[in-house]
Amino acid sequence: MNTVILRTIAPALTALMILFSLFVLLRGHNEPGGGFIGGLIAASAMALFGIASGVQAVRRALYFHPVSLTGFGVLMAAASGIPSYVNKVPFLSGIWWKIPLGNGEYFDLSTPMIFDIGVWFVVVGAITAITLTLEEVE
Amino acid sequence: MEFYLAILVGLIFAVSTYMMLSRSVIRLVLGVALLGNAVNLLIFTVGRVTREIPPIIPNGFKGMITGIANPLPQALILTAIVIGFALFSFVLVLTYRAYESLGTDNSEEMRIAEPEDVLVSELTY
Amino acid sequence: MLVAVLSGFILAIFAPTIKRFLGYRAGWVLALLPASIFIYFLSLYDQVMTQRAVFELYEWVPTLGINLSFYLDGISLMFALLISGIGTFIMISSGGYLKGHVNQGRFFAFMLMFMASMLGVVLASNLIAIFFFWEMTSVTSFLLIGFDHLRKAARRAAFQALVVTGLGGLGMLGGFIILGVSVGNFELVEIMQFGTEIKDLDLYFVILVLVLLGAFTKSAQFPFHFWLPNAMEAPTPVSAFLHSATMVKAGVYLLMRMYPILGDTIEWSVILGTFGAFTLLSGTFIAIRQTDLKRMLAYTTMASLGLLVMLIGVGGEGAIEGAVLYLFAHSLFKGGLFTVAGTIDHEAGTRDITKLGGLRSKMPITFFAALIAALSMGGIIPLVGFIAKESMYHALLHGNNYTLILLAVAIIGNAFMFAIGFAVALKPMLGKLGDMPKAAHEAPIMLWIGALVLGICGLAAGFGITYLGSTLIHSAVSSINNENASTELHLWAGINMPLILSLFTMGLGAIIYMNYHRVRIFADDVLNWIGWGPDKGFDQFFAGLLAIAQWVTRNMQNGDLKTYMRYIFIMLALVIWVPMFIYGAFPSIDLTKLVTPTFYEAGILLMAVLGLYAVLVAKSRLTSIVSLGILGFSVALLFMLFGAPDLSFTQFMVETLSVVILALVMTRLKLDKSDRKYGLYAIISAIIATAVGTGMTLLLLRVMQTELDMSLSNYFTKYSAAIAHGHNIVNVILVDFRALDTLGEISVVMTTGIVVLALIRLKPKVDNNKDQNEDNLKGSVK
Amino acid sequence: MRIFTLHMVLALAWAAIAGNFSVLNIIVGFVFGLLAIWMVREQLGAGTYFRKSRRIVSLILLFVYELVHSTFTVALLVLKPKLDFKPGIIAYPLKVKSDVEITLLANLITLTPGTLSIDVSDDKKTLYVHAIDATDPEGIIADIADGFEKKVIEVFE
Amino acid sequence: MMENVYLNTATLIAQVLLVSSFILLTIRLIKGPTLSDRILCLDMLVTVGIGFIAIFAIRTQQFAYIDVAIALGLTGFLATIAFARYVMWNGQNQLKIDKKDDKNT
Amino acid sequence: MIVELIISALIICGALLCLIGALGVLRFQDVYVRMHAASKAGTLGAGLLLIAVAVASAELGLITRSLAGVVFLVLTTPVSAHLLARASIIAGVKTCNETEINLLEGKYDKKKQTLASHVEKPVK
Amino acid sequence: MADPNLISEAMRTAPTLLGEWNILVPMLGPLVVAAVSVMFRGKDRIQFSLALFGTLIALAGSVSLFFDVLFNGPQSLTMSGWIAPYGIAFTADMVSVIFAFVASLITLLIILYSPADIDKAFVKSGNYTMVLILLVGIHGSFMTGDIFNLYVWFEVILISSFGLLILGGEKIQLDGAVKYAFINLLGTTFFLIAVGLLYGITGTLNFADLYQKVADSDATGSLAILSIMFLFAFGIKSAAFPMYFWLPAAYHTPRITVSAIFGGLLTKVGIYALIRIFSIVFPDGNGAAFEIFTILGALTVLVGGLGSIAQVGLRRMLAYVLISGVGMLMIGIGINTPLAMLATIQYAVHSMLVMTGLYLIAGVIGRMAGSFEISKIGGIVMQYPFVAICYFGLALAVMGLPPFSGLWPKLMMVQAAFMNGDHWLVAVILVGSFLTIGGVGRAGIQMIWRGGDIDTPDGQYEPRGRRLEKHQLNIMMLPIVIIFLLTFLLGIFPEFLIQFANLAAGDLFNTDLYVKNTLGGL
Ligand code: NA
Ligand code: NA
Repeated sequence: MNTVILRTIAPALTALMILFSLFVLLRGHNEPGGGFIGGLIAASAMALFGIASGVQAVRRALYFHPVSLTGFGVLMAAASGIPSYVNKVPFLSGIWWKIPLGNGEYFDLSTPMIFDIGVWFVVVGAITAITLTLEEVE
Repeated sequence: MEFYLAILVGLIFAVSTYMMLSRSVIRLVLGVALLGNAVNLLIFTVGRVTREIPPIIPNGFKGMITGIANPLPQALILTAIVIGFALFSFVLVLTYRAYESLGTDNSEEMRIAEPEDVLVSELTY
Repeated sequence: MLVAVLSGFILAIFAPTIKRFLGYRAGWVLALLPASIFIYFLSLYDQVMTQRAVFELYEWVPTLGINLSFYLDGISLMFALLISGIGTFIMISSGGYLKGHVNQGRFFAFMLMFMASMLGVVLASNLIAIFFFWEMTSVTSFLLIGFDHLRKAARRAAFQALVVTGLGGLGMLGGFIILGVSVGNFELVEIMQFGTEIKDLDLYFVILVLVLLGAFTKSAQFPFHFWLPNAMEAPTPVSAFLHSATMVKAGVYLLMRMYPILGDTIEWSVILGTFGAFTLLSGTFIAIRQTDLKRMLAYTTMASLGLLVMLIGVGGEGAIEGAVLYLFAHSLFKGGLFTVAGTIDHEAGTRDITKLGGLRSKMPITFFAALIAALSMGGIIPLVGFIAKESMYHALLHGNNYTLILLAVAIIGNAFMFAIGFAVALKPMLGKLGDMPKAAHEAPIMLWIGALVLGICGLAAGFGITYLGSTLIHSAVSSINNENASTELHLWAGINMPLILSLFTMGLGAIIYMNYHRVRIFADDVLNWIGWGPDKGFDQFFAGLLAIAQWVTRNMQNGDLKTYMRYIFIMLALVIWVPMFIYGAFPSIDLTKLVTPTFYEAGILLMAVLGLYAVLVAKSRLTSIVSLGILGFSVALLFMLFGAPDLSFTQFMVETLSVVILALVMTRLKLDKSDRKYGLYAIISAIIATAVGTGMTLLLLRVMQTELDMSLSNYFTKYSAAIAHGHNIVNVILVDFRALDTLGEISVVMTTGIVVLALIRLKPKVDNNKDQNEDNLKGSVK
Repeated sequence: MRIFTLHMVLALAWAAIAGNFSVLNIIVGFVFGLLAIWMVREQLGAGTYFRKSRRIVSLILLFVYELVHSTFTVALLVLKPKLDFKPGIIAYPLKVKSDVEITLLANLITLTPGTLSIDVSDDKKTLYVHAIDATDPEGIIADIADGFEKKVIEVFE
Repeated sequence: MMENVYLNTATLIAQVLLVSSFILLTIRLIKGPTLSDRILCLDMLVTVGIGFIAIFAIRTQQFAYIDVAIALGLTGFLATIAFARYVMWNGQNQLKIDKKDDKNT
Repeated sequence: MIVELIISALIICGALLCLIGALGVLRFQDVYVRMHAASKAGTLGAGLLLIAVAVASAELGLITRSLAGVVFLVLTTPVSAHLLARASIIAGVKTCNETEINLLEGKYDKKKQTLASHVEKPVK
Repeated sequence: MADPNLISEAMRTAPTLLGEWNILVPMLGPLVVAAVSVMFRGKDRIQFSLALFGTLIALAGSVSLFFDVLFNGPQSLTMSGWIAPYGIAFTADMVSVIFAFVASLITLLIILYSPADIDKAFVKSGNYTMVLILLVGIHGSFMTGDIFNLYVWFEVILISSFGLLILGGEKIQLDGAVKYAFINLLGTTFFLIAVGLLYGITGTLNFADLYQKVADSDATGSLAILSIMFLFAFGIKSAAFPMYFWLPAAYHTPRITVSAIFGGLLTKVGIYALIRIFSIVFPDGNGAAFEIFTILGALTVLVGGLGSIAQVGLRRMLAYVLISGVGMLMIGIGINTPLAMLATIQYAVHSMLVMTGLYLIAGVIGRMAGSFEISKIGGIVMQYPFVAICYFGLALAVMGLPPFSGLWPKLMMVQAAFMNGDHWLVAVILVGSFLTIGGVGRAGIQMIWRGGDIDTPDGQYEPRGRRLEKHQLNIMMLPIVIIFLLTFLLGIFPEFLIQFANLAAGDLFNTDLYVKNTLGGL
């Protein structure tokens, strides 16, 4: 929508929402949140961005086609089941790694987390694809 | 509490059904949305409700805790909500395209796939 | 025997190729197969005579206890010989008759397959195998009748044949299965051992009717006869094969086969006798009205079949003997007559009996063949037809009052056939030269050889009847009766009652022949006066079926989504309410034990209800959408109140995004009419909606009366943090315990993305309004 | 901006030194950083940085005050038995130029007593404002011009 | 749940007030009369909802719910924007619209 | 103890403001006036409640998040009010009868989708 | 790390062998390929190769799983390392693998046919991806041992079928899709409701666990309602009377390959679910379910048969033939004897193959004649005798006439009905078969034998449609010929399939085996 006010404030809000979305995504394992909700928030951000600044701006900002992101997300989620194969456990079994950060601390990486991030990508990609496409219909 | 929720579920079902018996496809879409709510609430209710305590294990706690809400129906509903949303988006856009293409959202006027003359009128060989 | 049956099918595959190399002469080559099959069966002759039967068994469907078993006894041997023998000549004559036809190769293939199927029917000894080949004959005869497929009449005739024999086949299948299941075996040999047990079955009558349905449709018994004359649309060799030796006889064969199993009961005699007699009379009566040679023959075939059925119905050694003899005779003379008719048609260019005449001098050999055949058909000594007639009269005379009526029927029928037989054989030959499209002259050997040989066979059979009677006929009769028969046949049995009746028949026939024209006019008038027949009836039946089909389809599938939805929701209401009543599965609500909602819970419930009300009363769709927002909002709050933050979260987000998408879409729609509906429809909808809603509530309450087993949730709770390193159990379920659900779910979401994109982006370039279906044909390879 | 970046770097440096990247520690670092920059403000030319900060704080305080004030004004109107005010749409001539300023001003106006921004004209010279009591348009315009707009201009100058 | 009397009473009163607000807003939503009014109600409903969640979090000491409130604060606004967009569009294209049906146009 | 009192006060005030806002939305004459009630009372009310949470939860993460919530509210509410008001004007939603002046009347060009600036009349 | 004792009580400790992953391959393979093809959306060149690749993986997985199950009995793998019934189990028995194999094969054939039918624009819009996803959903449904997971796979199938249905965006498609979408959406929703309520009674979702819990439950009334609700929900999916409306409304509208996939696979998944649920969850019908099966099945057979007679369009007619076949399957499930289940499975396989073949050949015929309207089609036997032969064979198969595959299941069905004392069903099956002969036969006679259009005079043959290019015809005919040969072979050597179908039917009545495999001997 062509108003100065929305156009001006939307990028800030979008950025905030994306940030919040990532926050919700990453802490979902222990608190309310996770890939779905995070993805939905990010998708809302994209929708807002699209409404305020136009579809092309969003497309440029995303760089990848949103649908490709969904494909990537599904691939990522499915791939998170593959380490199970190596570990001789069933598909999608949770596997946790402690990645040393060098200062004695560890970053907890796990297949459920990768899975959840995949979910995030799928939700963001698909819903953004839908809203953007609807936005730009003649 | 389940009793009241069950009544609400029934009410949503009724309204949804009524909407889905409309001619307007848009109303059907709204009926679908309502139906989704009804089903989610139904599964939620059927998993028995507990007030206020979410199924989140307090920090540092690793064992069995009691008194929390039933997590499984929640997970199922979460899945169902997202699927429901996806399908809702689809039928909505479908309705839009049907409207755009057929010029109506009145299902009575949507007769292209099944026009009157699809039936054989006489025997031929 | 397996090879004998299968070789026909296999050769059929190569027939078109052979034809391509050899042209019409392929007929000679292909005839070698039936000929060698004939010889093969002749070689088994002694074995059959000595052992009474030859049996061969191959496992076919062991799981179901179905074998591909073959059983060669007197009756099947006789049929096998007739089929392969006559088949040989038909193959030859097809070579000539269809010379130059583009699809001759295909024709050969069909004929061979047909022959092989027929062999299968008569040789198979497993009920299911019989059925298999039986239906194969239906299919192949369908192909043959519709061979001249560019003519509408041929297509109709083929369809008729398929439908009628198909119907019969289905009935027969039912009968066979009931029979087989009842006795616990599908092997004919075994079933024959049961004796009267089968006739005592409760379902005996059902089995009988169903099996008879198969036999009667195939054997063109009234009222299923109509397909047979129409089948004359087929090329003449087909007619000859179908109507003389084979397909139509399959029904007779079946009756003979079933005689020891199902026969010799009151039901059997009455049904067969009545239908047979009626078919005989109506067949001759209709035949005499015809002017087309082939149609005349076809109706007499029907009459002959009636005669045979009648005789089998009467049963007993004598009648069966008569039936076997008549069958044998008929195969020979009818095959011959059809071939003659075909030859005349081929040479003179017409089959119209009113136009034909004086061909005797032009086609002497054909004339000779025709004459012998007609004599046999008329039952004139010394041809085999004569003996057959004597034999049947003898049997009918020595029965009861009922058989005496049938005797009278037989005499009248035979007299007519006498007249018609001569009309076919002599009318075109004698008198002055008719006004024919082509200048006829003697046909090539390929055309007349069959008729000639068959005629000579008939003659030979007459003279050799004593030998034949003690061997083949005896064996056949024995196997039909399932006991050793006392057959003793002689060409001349002295002057006795049957002979007198026979002479009476001939006299009557001669009178009819002399007044042929008058009788024909009379028959024509009568039938015109009746004005209705099974042939029309078939069309009427199908028209009726079509009307029902239209009615059902139109009412169920009226193209209106609203109707469909109504059906679905009525079903849903019934699905809940009916069993609830039947099982008394109503919830019992203890009002004292109800947990009172807190005021804020009550408030939010109230808000939800108000939202629903708003959705319902909203005049515009947009108001409905906004009101929907209230409901979604309330539900999200409810989730929160009852300990489901993730759900609440998701619900809020989804609600928002739904509204966004809805608004985006609504922006594109120019909805200009009120869609409110009033009156009866609204009331019906409201009733359905109420039924669904209350039903759901009651069901839900009922379900919640059971104690919920929490073991799954307890497990998740117990191990969520301890093993899966997650404190939010819901999330752990989603990404770990039940991650596969989520994987499926994101597949749904991903697909929705591409589907919606395709839906919006991919539009037809030219939106052709006229014939949408055509547009789907545009695809192409680039 | 340059100084703000420095400020962030200082805050992060503090966290790194402390070996603790918790939010609390970063905030502590931020406060200490502020102190450090203030010490060397002249060398850095950070005077405006502090002036601006002060102005921002001042704007926020004004806003909070106006919000509370406006809420009570509206509350009084709501609770008054008779709705006897005269609403209207007035045109506010904008002095601020940039989109950010306009947006900020418009939003502030919305949250303050009796006014609500409706739209900005395409030439960005007029802000149409709905006033709950439009009996004195000039007064409202003057209030805004002396209040929020002035402070907004100060912040962004 | 909570030992403090003041807080307990306060949350209780607050919940009554907020639920009353919900109902009042819902009534306005049903009454309309224009679509804009209804959208406004929905928007306000979301705002009150945020408050409701906040109180609920305090009352139950389940602060996890706060994230829901934040998300609502961020996205409730989006629904309003989308609706506003529709209303505006509808205003711009009221060519064929039957006014009897939809009062807001 | 004092903390609890503060929280209680915040809660009561916030809830009361929300109710007033809702009442305003119910009572006021037209959508534009209602917007005043919704945007001011609603925002402050919900904001106070979020602040109450910030006070009540001793955890830093929660405090920051609650305050972030307030900021989000303050950022978004005026924008949605502006958009809705603007849309209503364009859609032709009438102002109530009591309306004193309407300088927006006729300023929107629906075909070109532009909004003209207000030209001051010569000084009285 | 977590306490080892805890792990051993909650999780599976035995290492997962390589072969155990086999059960995943038919589902996971196409999913991964589909995800990749989504990432390369718009690159039409590689889409086909990816689809072929994905389908081949699924086929290979199905075949290998088939042998695995054949030699080693039912296979089960519980996902995420948990133990059933807590984790989601995939369990494959003979029923699953037979369905899976045929589904993979059919999809492969359709993919092979697709280049002749599908435009570049369609490919770019994700035609092949949707087919792959459909296959994912189908295999997921066949393998899963968890009822909620089944719901999820049903949704996967549903959304991809929506996509395939609307691809192209013609008016007729959109109209058909509206009806298809709403009714099918209701179908899955009712399924979900039933799942939810079933959980409310039993507290579990795993089939094997449900088997035990339902048997132990005393909530017979509620369970009876639920069993009928499942029947209703899957009845919608399978297009049973009186819930079939969506099928004739939509199946004639999309591209022919899509019709073929739908005709061959979609309704059969509903049937599979019915078989599964009524063999494991409600093995004794819990009330009147089996009677309802037979009644609805009978009505479906009749309505389908009548519908096929009344249609003027080839594809519409096939839709009704398909419905009639669904009725047969319902009857088979309703009779619920080992023989009936054997017949049902045999019929299902036959119907999957033949309906696919018929739709594919309808594509050839339609392209040739330029129309799907029977009255506008003619002279096929003169233009393309080979096509005519194939149609003829498939028509015979669908009519249940020898020497093609349709005969045997019909025969077994009649036998099963009779042995069960349902004499009226014998009549229905036979009448239904008769009606099909009437419909398919008459249509075939007109299309194949008649000279040209309906008004073409006797003996005059005027080819009306465009002549197909040779290589295009070859592409289209290859899958059809394969199906033709298969149905022919199954017609003369029925034992080949019957022995496996018999094992499958045995598995269905040997529920303990399934339960033991899934729950690991609990
Ligand atoms: Na989560
Ligand atoms: Na807001």
